Amino acid sequence: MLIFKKGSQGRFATAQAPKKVAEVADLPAAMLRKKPALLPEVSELQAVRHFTNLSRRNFSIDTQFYPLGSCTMKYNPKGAQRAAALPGFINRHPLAPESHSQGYLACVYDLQNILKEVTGMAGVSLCPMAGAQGEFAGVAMIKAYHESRDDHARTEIIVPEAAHGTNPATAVMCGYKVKEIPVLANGDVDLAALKAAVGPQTAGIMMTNPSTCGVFERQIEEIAKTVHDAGGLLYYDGANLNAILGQVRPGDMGFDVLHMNLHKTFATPHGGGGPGSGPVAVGKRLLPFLPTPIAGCTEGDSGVKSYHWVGQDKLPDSIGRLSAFMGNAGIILRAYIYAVLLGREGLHRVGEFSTLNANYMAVLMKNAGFELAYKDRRATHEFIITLNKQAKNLGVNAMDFAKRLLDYGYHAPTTYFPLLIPECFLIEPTETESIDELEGFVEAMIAIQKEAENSPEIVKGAPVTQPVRRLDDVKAARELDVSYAE
Amino acid sequence: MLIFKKGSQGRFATAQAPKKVAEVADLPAAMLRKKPALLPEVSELQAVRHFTNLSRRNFSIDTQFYPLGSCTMKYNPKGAQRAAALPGFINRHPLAPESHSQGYLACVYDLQNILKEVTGMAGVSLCPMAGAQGEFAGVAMIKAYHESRDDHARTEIIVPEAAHGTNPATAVMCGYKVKEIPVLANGDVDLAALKAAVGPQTAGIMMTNPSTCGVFERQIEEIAKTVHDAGGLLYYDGANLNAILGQVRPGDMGFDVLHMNLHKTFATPHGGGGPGSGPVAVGKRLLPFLPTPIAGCTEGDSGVKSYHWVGQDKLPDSIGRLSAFMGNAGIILRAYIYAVLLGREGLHRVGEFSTLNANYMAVLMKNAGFELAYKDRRATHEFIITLNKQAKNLGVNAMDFAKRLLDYGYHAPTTYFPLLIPECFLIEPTETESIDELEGFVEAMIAIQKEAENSPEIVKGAPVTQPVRRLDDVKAARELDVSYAE
Amino acid sequence: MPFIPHTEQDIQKMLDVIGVSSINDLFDEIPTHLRAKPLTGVPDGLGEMDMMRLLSDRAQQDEGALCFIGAGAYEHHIPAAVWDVTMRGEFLTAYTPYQAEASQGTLQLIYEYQSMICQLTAMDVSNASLYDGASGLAEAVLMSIRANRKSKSKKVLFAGTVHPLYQKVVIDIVSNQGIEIEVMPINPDNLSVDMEALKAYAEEDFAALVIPQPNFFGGLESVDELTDWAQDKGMLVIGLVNPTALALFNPPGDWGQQGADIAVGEGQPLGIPLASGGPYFGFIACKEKLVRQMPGRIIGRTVDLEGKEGFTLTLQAREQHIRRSKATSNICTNQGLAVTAATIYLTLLGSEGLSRVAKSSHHNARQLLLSLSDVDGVTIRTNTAFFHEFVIQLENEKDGFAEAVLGNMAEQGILGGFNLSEYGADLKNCILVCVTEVKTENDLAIYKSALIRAIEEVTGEC
Amino acid sequence: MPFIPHTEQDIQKMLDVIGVSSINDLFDEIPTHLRAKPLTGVPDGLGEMDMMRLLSDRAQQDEGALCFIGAGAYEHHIPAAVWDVTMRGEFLTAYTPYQAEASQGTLQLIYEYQSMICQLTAMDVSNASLYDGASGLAEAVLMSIRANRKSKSKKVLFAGTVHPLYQKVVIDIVSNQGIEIEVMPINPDNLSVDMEALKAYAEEDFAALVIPQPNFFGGLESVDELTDWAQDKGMLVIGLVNPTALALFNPPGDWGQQGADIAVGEGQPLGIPLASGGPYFGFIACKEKLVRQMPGRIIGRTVDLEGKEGFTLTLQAREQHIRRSKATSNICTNQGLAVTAATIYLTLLGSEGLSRVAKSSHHNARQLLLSLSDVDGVTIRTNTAFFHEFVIQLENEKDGFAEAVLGNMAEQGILGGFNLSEYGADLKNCILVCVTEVKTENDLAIYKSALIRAIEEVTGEC
Ligand SMILES: Cc1ncc(COP(=O)(O)O)c(C=O)c1O
Ligand SMILES: Cc1ncc(COP(=O)(O)O)c(C=O)c1O
Repeated sequence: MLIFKKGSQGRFATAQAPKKVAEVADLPAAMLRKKPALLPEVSELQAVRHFTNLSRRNFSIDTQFYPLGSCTMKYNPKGAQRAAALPGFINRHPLAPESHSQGYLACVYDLQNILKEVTGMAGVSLCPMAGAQGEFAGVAMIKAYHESRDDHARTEIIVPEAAHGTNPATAVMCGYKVKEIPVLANGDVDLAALKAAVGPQTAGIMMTNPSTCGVFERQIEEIAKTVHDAGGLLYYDGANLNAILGQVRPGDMGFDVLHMNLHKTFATPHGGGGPGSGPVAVGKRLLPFLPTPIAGCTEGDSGVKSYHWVGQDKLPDSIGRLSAFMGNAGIILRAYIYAVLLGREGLHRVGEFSTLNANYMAVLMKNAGFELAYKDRRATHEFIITLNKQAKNLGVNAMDFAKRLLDYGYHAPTTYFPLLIPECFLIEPTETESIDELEGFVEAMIAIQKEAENSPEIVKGAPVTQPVRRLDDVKAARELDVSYAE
Repeated sequence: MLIFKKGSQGRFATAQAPKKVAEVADLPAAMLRKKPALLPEVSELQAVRHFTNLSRRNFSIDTQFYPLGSCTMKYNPKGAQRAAALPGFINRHPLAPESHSQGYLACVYDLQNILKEVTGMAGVSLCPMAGAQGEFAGVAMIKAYHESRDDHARTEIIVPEAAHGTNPATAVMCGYKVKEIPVLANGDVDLAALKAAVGPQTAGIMMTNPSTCGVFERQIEEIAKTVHDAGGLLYYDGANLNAILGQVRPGDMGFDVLHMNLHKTFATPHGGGGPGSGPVAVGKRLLPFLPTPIAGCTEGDSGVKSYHWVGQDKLPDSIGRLSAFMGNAGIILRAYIYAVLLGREGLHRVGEFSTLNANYMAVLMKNAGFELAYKDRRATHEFIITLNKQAKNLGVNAMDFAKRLLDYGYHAPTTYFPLLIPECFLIEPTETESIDELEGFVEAMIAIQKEAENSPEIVKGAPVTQPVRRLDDVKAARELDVSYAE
Repeated sequence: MPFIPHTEQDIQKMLDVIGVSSINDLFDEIPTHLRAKPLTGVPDGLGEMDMMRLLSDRAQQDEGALCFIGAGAYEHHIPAAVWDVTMRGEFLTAYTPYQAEASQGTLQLIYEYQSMICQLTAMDVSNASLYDGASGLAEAVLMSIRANRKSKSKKVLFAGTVHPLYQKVVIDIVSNQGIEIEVMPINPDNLSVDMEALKAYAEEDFAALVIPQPNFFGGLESVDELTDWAQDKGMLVIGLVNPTALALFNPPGDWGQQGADIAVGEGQPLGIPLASGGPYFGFIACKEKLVRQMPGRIIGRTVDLEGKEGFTLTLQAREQHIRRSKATSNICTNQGLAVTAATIYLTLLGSEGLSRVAKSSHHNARQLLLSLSDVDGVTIRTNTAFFHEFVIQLENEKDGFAEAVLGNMAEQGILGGFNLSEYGADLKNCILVCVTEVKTENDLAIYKSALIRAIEEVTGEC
Repeated sequence: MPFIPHTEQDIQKMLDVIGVSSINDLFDEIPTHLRAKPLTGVPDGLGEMDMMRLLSDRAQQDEGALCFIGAGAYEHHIPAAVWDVTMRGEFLTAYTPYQAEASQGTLQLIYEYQSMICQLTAMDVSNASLYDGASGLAEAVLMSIRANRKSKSKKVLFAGTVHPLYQKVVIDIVSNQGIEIEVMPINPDNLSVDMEALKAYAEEDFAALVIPQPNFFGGLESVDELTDWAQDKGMLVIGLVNPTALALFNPPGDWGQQGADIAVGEGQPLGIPLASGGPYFGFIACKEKLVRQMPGRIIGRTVDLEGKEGFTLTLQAREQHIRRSKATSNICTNQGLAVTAATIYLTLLGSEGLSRVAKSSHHNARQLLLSLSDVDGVTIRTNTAFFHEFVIQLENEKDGFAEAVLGNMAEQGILGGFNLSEYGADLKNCILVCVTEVKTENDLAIYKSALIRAIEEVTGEC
């Protein structure tokens, strides 16, 4: 039931608002609101009970295995949450003077350095507020770079067809045209097509490695050479960084700029759709263009460090500002704390164990008769299966399997992405899941396969254990109801 | 699945223990533990997921209406929780010097005064850690009082048969014999029986008013006179104080000593079985015997208050100490905060609205055909229905109704208590529940009644929506399994 | 291995099943010369206890000042229940609600949020959030260009009283698409839009006009007049609003004859802590007819196959994961958890509660303004109706005087406001001061005496 | 009305249905002259914001000292996850699990808790908790009297090294039933049980012997010898133990030939904050044969009618709500939430983790002990193996010298330990110092210099 229906106008059971109604007679009556907003009017108990019960209608990492490919649903250490909520952090005004910001600035500065090291890049800005904004910042820097060289002919960004939707959308937000290039059956980019595509109009290419196909792009050096030779730059979509943490660095692969999803690789919680944080890292060429503000540090004679903000005044070619203040500061803190907890050894292990888990699951799935999209390839931190045969032969498609998994207590993997693999699951277990969970998931898949063979209507009718059965999406779009009215 | 089964010996995935193993070679090897305790060995994610999911298998105030009679399951304001967890409170060592305890002591002192006012008594000690320990303290004071007067003949405590089990159990813990007296059909104590029962052997009587029958004991003054005339004292079990907050005070009714359940009347959460807090309040006669420590206050010349502990050194006749330190300090704080939030008007409203809610529900139930145990009486903050007819005629008893309520999303009321009413529900809605919840509950009862009439097996087979069906209590007791072993 | 549950036996078993002899072998498709060296630049990991010690030390450095800075981020009382419930694992650690049936909690909550935003702004449709107020304004600008079919302009007109940092963010974002922002002059007499200057734009074609309410200086604009003027000229009107103020002042949907077309703003005041600037969230709402130009996620109410009410992502054909390069925006992850908190905040306060917060904030701000009016060397620049911020000017005309005074106050433990000196010749040594309901009379008295002392001391030094 | 959801219409409707004209009428069975006057002694209610301000001010007064007091309450690192999960509404706001089917979360958790306590103590059965360690010891004493069928004695023998506040609590509780406690002397040379003195009790009949490990002074007792001695004499043995220490030292179930009969102790070190002394929890465990004498709740594992595993309150025939005056104790509400935290704490640490905490605490305590050994005017009294507390004596023999030194240290922001001067002639100006894993080397250095300074200053003053 909607909270509005639990409300009752005229109830005023709040202890949260000021007790007294303050005098505002000085304000011109004409400017005052006439009809009050119809907010719910409930007691604290009603509010708490309503939203507590709503929360119970969610799957989440804290309650379920959630192997959503490309999303890196790993465990978010509670200590990071606790430390980021310390009063000194939580109450700091974004425009507080540097004298009252040394603690926070130190964390920002340290994280910048950790991310530089991890990516093998020359500079980092933590400003972007999510992956997509990181992409925006990155492509805007590519654009600023070409323009700074008076190279105005570059109007095109190349994107492999398997790319995430934010990549082409971002290119357009930066004023570029998008050229998609095909991916080969083995998961690697079609190099010939790329070679044909590049030219003086090429501003750059956006890709991720491992790619969204769950395999490592083996021709990365040749791709880099091809694009660089054509005068373009290489953008690395860091959504898949988890796979290679401590194993191989984007900077070493030849990328010029990248974003990271701290809400993936650095274990900051996803919050049911954010907030995230999408820092950008750049090679030397793009350093002048980083978005601001950035944290800087000077060491005094006595070795005491003092931190300051670097704004556009000090970085005049910066692509500028992406948020009113300094991005998703609290998420940045949590990511820093995660890095502090893991340290060098721990970050290295992330790549190792996320890859181990994915490969183990992939082999188990294969042994159980499921079809891997790239059978001859090593899985990275994620892998793809296709349920094409099941869809064709049994009439039970990937969506059905996904919904049925919910009944088994597992969140479904990413479905129908990347678009080029029909009826696919993109499965990313992450390093924080135990072998028991991995095996449990595979067993559930096997059980569902049996159901699909013997009583497909069970699978097609799933889920049955959730708060609702399958929803009518068509009605949702046709009879648009996006706001409650009395 | 038990957490032990999720564990895996040899896993050491904790970030919570010290990173280094400290040297302890100085300790004699013979004293060191040989076989490590078999604790679960899991990662933080496994622990969080396990216990988060366990929590989801509970009913609670934050998720359900929970009209458990005698337990006062009202809303626990989150602000009290927040304030009680402030670092200054949470980190204060119980033996910290008074110089470093002024903040906490001020809260204790203020709460003592508020409770004095609310109960109409002369002195308060917050030491007892739950209702039962409050009873113990109270009866021990009665005993100390008689002994201080060299009145050693008083060996008996009188208890009405409807009393809570802790009352007789407490009397015995204080070295008394228990004499139960009957309750009349109208819910009042059998005064004649009381008069026959009292004598020089009477140390006192333990009762609550409103009684556990959910009615106000109208002869309270005569009871008081009877017991006092016989030389006994009156103990008030404050479990039902919620009913009369701001309406009538135990001190004014003639009680000499009482305990309060802060985890009931003062809205501190029940925590799945505690911690609670059971302060005692006394009239003048018993002041010297209060358990210690108590907070005291002196006002300096400048009007600055300074607080101190009053221990047995300053209160030599005190019955002494009930805990190593000072009771359930954090619960005391929460109760104080609750009193601060409600204030005079708010506390007054507690009695009013808890009574209004109970009477409304009682009438709705009666109108729906349910049988009230005391039809001719006003309900207090709780009331009793008996399902005796349903049990006899339909073979569906109070237990069945209780279990079926769970399927309807309501926690069951207290069942089979007080013992003198067959097949009873003791229903206490509390003041923080809305009319919608009350009506919803009654509707559920009506629906269950229909089921009981038409398809009783549904009710007898309930619950079906909970994590388990009805449990085998006999097996639990016969094949005792109270500790996991590998 | 902190956070990694694998035992030695697990690893061995897994390697055996995979058929490799070491974890390292799993990376055999990566050219060897590309394999990373140990990340020597990253320090050793710390246990949770040591981490807490390090972070506590750092947090403590930033603690304790009494803050009178607003300028886009406002300190309000946040009810304890807000974050207690928001931080429940099921809200905190869920992903974007792609699997609707397993995400009804988040989905229904966002639907309720959308409804509340529509109520507050008097608009028809809200999305599920944008990153923050400033980038949200950029999205509103882009949206207005797409949506205004009458105008061919790639230009948007801004009141000069829009927050300067917002202006910068919008320009930095939208100029990549060749969109231009034209900024109208400020009337220095009342720190509001110069209504006389409107005439200058009579002939030009703009896709939209952005009107802030309250404006950057805390003052109220003549929103009805501006709205009518702009809509008459075929512009869309974008109202940039403070959500707390919406409980007190006319909402954008009621501005002028027809109401603004888009309302956008910073959601932080609704239960989100200051927290160094984020995560906050941007809210955006519009008239029904513009819904297909809306960026970001929208949740719709529908039914399941048994006819039971349920909630789901809808109108996804606007979004990047479906439309890719043709999407209304590239936004994917938004600010879900902050929205969760705001929804609970609004529920706990209700309409009357929010209005008390607004009134109390205004009242307290006005008390401080009044009390400062007799301070030597201080001129009150705010002379119109205002919300909870106002402008004072230090009369000493030395360069950097305001900065020095603010520095002195900071040493006294008071963050005295936002220095406006950079933002226009007329604003030299001006300070934007904010007061909300959390400040007591005593706090205001402390402010006043700290300011007096700072002016004296800084004047003395010069 | 804060927290009360009734609207005027609701109230009217309810009164109408009930058939009265005002709420006041509902109290018509209360004699009018008894009706309470307004509670003038209670102040006006505060809104949450004002309440937080008041409480924050008060909390701040008690904040900030570096604490080296132990004496029964110990500062350990508490993993963030412990209370994050414990404070979930479903744990926090549930009642005692009377409706088993709707309380499986709490019930299973307590079963797991019982299992962990059995593991730590090497006992067979644990209950669901008692109030705290001291009152728990009183229950253990009462239990031993009931359980020891061989002995008719109503006397229990205590090692003199049992925490003096525990001794007091036990006496104050059990003497109401005419039970006596006899306290053995302490050997002043090693602050342990005087083994020579045992002979004096050869002829007397006691129901039980209480042995602390570590003892009040932090030292380790000869638990094997004491256990064998007592059991030979037909006593039951009650081990009073620190749960952290159990990861490091022999558990009571392994003491002597047959093991102790009952283990009891304060659970606070297992993830519970110091918090002014509570809520903590008492744990108690025993050999299987004593289970029917156990006080308080016990959870058992069973199956439901479909054979599925489930958990329920069991052996309730020991308890007050069934047996009333014949119950093993009057305890009803116990310390459920603290037990929840402890269970999560033990799960997060595991056996190796807990043992590291114990080792690190011991190690740090020993470092401080060693570093203080060269301080002028200080004698180290602890000379046996110890856990994480030790005793120093200030050589200045003035009355109240230790108190003055501790007061001086407190002014320096250091709570230097627990003053033992009251607890025996031999302990004049002795201080019990505690160090756990949370202290850094720097903290220890600060302690030392604060102590030196305090001794100097106080000596100077005298
Ligand atoms: C491959 C890839 N790129 C980019 C993004 C966009 O990141 P964000 O959602 O943080 O904007 C995602 C996230 O879903 C992704 O998986
Ligand atoms: C009437 C009555 N008396 C006493 C008690 C005992 O209180 P506690 O559980 O806090 O020990 C209760 C609680 O159940 C009760 O209902």
